Amino acid sequence: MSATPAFEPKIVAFVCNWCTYLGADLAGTNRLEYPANVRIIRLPCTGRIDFNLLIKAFEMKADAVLVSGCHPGDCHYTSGNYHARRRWMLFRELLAILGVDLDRIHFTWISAAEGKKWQQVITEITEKTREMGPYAYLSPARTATDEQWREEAVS
Amino acid sequence: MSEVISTTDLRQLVGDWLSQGKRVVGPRQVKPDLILYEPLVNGEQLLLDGFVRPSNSIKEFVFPRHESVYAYLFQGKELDLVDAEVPFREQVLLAARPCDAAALPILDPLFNWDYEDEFYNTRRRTTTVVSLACLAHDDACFCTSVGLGPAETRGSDAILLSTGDDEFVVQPVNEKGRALFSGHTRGSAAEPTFPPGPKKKFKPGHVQTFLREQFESSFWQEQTLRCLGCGACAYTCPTCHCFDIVDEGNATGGIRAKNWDSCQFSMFTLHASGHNPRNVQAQRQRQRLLHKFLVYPEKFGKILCTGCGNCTRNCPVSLGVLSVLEALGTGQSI
Amino acid sequence: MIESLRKICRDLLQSNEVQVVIGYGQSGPGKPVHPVFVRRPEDIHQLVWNEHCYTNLVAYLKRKEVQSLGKAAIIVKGCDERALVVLEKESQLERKNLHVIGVACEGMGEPRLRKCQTCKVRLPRFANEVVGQMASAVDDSRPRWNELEEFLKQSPAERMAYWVEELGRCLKCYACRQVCPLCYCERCLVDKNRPTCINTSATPKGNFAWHITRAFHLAGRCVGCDECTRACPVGIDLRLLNQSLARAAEEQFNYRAGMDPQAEILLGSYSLQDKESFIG
Amino acid sequence: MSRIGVFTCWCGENIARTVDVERVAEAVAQIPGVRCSVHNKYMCSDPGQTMIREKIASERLDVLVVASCSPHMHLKTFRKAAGQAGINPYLVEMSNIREHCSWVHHDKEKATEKAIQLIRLSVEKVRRNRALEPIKVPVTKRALVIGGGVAGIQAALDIADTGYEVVMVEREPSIGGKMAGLSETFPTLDCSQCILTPRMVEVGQHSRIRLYSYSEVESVDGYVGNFKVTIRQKARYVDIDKCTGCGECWNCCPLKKQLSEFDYGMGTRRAIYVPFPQAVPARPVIDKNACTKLKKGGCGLCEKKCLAKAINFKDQDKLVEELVGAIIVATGYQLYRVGQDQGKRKLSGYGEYGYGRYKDVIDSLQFERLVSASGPTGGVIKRPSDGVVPNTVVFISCVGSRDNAKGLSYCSKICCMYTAKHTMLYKHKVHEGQAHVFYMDIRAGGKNYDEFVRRAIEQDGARYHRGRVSKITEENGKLIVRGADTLAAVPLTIEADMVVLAAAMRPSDGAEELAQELGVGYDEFGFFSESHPKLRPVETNAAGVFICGACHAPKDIPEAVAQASAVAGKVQVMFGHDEMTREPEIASINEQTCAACFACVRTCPYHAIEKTEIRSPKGILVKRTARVNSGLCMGCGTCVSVCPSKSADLEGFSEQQIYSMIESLV
Repeated sequence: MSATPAFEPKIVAFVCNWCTYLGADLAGTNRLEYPANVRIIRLPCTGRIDFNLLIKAFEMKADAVLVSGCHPGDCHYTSGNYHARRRWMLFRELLAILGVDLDRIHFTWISAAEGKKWQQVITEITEKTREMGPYAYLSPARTATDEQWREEAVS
Repeated sequence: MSEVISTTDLRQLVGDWLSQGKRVVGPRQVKPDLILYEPLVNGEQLLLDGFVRPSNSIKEFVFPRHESVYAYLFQGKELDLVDAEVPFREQVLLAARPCDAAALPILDPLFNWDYEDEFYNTRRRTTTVVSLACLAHDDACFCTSVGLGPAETRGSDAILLSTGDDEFVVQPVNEKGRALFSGHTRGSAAEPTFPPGPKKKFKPGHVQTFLREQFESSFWQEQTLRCLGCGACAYTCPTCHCFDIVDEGNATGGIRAKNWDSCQFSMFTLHASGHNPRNVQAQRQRQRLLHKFLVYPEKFGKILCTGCGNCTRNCPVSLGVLSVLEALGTGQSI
Repeated sequence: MIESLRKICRDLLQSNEVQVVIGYGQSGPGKPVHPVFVRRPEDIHQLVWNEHCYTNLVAYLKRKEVQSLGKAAIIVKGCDERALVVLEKESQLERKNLHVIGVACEGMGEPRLRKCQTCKVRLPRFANEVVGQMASAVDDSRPRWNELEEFLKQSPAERMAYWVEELGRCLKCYACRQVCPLCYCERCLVDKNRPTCINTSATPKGNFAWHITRAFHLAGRCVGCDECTRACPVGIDLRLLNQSLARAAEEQFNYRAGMDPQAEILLGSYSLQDKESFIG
Repeated sequence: MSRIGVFTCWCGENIARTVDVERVAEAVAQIPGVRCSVHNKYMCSDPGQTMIREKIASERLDVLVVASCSPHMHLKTFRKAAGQAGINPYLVEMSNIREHCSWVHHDKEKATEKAIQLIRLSVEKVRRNRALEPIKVPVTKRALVIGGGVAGIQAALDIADTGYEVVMVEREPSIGGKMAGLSETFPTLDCSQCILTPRMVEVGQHSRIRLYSYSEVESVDGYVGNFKVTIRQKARYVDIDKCTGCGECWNCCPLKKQLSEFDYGMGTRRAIYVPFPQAVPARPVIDKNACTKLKKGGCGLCEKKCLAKAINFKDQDKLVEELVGAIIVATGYQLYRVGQDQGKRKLSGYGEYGYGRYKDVIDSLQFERLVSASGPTGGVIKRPSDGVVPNTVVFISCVGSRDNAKGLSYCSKICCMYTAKHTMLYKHKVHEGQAHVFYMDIRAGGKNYDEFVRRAIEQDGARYHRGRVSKITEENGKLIVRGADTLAAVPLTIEADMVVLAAAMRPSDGAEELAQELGVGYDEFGFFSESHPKLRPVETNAAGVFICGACHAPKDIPEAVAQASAVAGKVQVMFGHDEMTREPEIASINEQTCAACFACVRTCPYHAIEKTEIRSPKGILVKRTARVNSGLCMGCGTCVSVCPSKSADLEGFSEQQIYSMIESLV
């Protein structure tokens, strides 16, 4: 590898198949440019997006996570997003008390018609995350018993 | 005539060791109501009196709760295996309770009988154990019942004995211990206070007979009903040493790690088929005692218990080895 | 009071209305109080009641060893009883197969436990019978979220540093899970591999994933008995995590787990009016 | 270990312009398990698909990733192609490197890097895909129609005329519903009965329609294609097979003063009666609460008069079972009972209008009967109190509608139109009379609707006052209507001879209970919920259950009929196959680890998860568990999220697949 490249945030987006994924498709169809930092994980419904997935994304060194689905009332499965909304509301409380940076985890509703919104959301998140720098989830690392924390040899 | 070190000097010495790059582990007041063996940042953190013993044991400094044994890396379609670095940092386990120190020679043969555990052995080699003779004991202590005592030196490289006057008689047990304190003690006529140990609460011989003969006894079910199946006893026990091997990683590679495990977990013996030979908690409790007092002694000649009482103190429902063994001795309900 | 408690239990055993009484026992004065399972009327003297009856005995209802003893009578404090309400909502117990003996409780521990200082359920509400009376009136006025609010005054980075330190001690002994009356999964998520959602290693990742999961699986369910915190051998203050979710449930959804048997379970229901100011 | 094939598409220049396809193919070839990584100008074209088939054979591939456009575009295409080459279609995944990559990024370096990562995600996912077979559900080609109003009739006839059997259940003694009682219909003023009764007769005589009148649905079991419906036939005390409908019985019945339900209390009937002359079936029923014989054991005159021996005083409710494949709910509406308790709903607004207290304050359906030529007054408008023809009639709209405080927040939609119609009908019959209308807004959207209202005002002289009525009192035989004209900003008091209230439309009594029995959602007012407001307007969340007419929301006759035909179309599509094929990407429960907390049962939007018990061969309860009904599951995966032990999982988006994807993001 040559010189250290500028920081490029890694953004993981968990999106529902019927609204936000199609919204992102529409952004493509309309050739709406946005930063290439986002990786979409397609799930059928926001109802399927479990909090454990978000934790895993941070463990895998995501710098920001986006969760997005159909607007209230639009859910393909009628109520998955309502269940998700309530879950996330509570989950954010837990993250807050743990001191997880809430600026690293975003929730939006983006419909299949909102290609423009997808573009804006991704651009904003990418820029904001780029400004904040890499996310060191679970840091500062404990030093007192350093040996216990010999983390994965791979980085 | 004995060699003594004052409390102040001992704390100073901790600072010296730290500045030499050694890791120093000793009892520390982590938060109100919680004393643990923890790595010390300075000598002042060392907690020397006013408590019976820390809630954890020193085993985790020679046998950590999580330890990578090797890493695997995908290089394209190839897989690279990378040996984990064997830890070699010098450490001093200071003011260890004799019941903690005594656990180490009990564990040594286990980590060397068929396969020499390089990680364990290296840590043992680079570790100096300085124990502190007990001045106090509580209802949970029973070192004397398993052949140990408050000033036991087995497993220690040196032992500190309080004179009750803010100083300690330093008694080296071997050259390693002598070297550690060499030049830091002074001669004194002070005599150490020898505390009495807890009174004997059972006879290991009786226990072994019972274990041999009463494998199917309803005793186990009766006495261990309240066990909720956590691992608090095993994880704070100086001698429990079971571990699990897990892989943790991602698409680029990962590690194979040794993690503590406990026979009290229902998953411990669960077969892939779904069958579980130890299907109820009583069988798991029986297993724990059987291993400590019969199987391990038969194999390695040593009881796998130092009477520290941690299992009783840390049990959410106050069920420890001692309560079961006492009941076994008296036939009374616990 | 203990005599009336023993009498009720003796009668229940004698009439064979129940086959086991799950209560508190003590091997002698000053010794730790621990759970006992009394199965014969003549053993009823084993039962005790004092301010050291910490254990939430409801946790035993999930254990098959205890289930196999037959129909049980269980002694509960007001706080413990809330767990029964949740379990019944979640189809984990049938009330007709359980005899509940409530005990009026002035609080546990000397000084009183944190949960007891703001307790509002000192008299069990749904028990088959309640033993004892309250000597003092319930003080409703004491704020329940002081510690939490105090903690939240710290910056996120300070909070994270605190938890890295606290959860760093976690041994993964799962005492928090095992004592919890509401952790009744037959196979805990942490014990599931393929895929491994939660690393089993006692590393920061593994410990955070575990404690986030444990707390969140109790969101809208935790009744605040604080048994997890009491059981932790390395003194992790899990109460804070539980409280943050309990407060959110109460403030956002006007919901307190185990208080109202009629209320719909918080997660698993929704309202069109749920707040979503955090969603862009 | 799978043998993975990755096929990267240029999409002409669409992808290749910003993604270095060749480099992508090379990089992807390095991923463990990838046996073949090739590219093609157009993967979806014939040559592209041929390439896929050839590589499957030559490289012995068993799973595939196609990196091209959105899966919404071509996943079906490639799954089909793979299927033709002998690979299970569900072992194919797509990477969207066009819409999500080449089209939205300009930096070729970054776009290429991203494309590689996106493909890596799919490779990790596809490795853990499982071969799935489409789920086949046998279909019973019979439909149940609940409700015999105009919507139910339309749906039943459409389906039956296609050649399928229909079971119709009607709660009242005759089908016809609300429409049968209307006088004329807007905006054409054609006679309601003239339109409807021939359709009713068709239903009654149709060889493929089995009509259960005076019956209700007791319970519903099963699932789409395979419902078992239990119907309660209420005791009618008349054997309708023996009865010839001659009328001897009701003509001889001495109990003449029973209030007629069909006339909404405006007229009377006997204790044995047909609700109205054109009833279908044209068979009488005995009112057990009125009949002397049934109450006290006397009389029995009708039995003696009946030559067909059709009267059976010992008749009892009967339960019958019917097997159907689809269920159509057309249970219609009822009016808000002004100032009175609405059953379960604690609404009793507008007591100040004196409905029920003053005989001459009536609701709109009662007015329909007064105007109807077949009504109790023979079509002469006579006010109920003294039979005098009213000279001034006040019509009040929005009684209960659009009122959060006292009534219901929604608009009942048809009242503006029928109120205009009422003023016209009144004017046509009472030429000197004056109609006044108090209204909030006039909503006359619809073909020829606004013209119709204008006609009422301009030609027939109805006076429209924009404003609410605050109180109605009775003084000296007149109804004093106090209101306001907000356009003129003056209080307004009208001395009326009769007042007609356009009461809000509400779902029929029992609609919520029926919705629960069917597992269909309903809103806060009790109206049935459609599956999707735009795309699935007549389907419900319960597969195989459809809705039409006013049980869904207030609507007029043309709309109800259109919806009914739409439902019939949906049912015909379903019945066009012997088996229904359902996507196999659905949820399942690991019954070994399920702790039976039933969080999934509570959250499943489709009621597709049920509580079950596992018993040993001897019948001993081993454990309880949740179980997915593959006939109902739609694959949203909400159950997976709420399952604490992850005993629930979703094919196609399994925990293993998703975690592998996340773990490949490093």
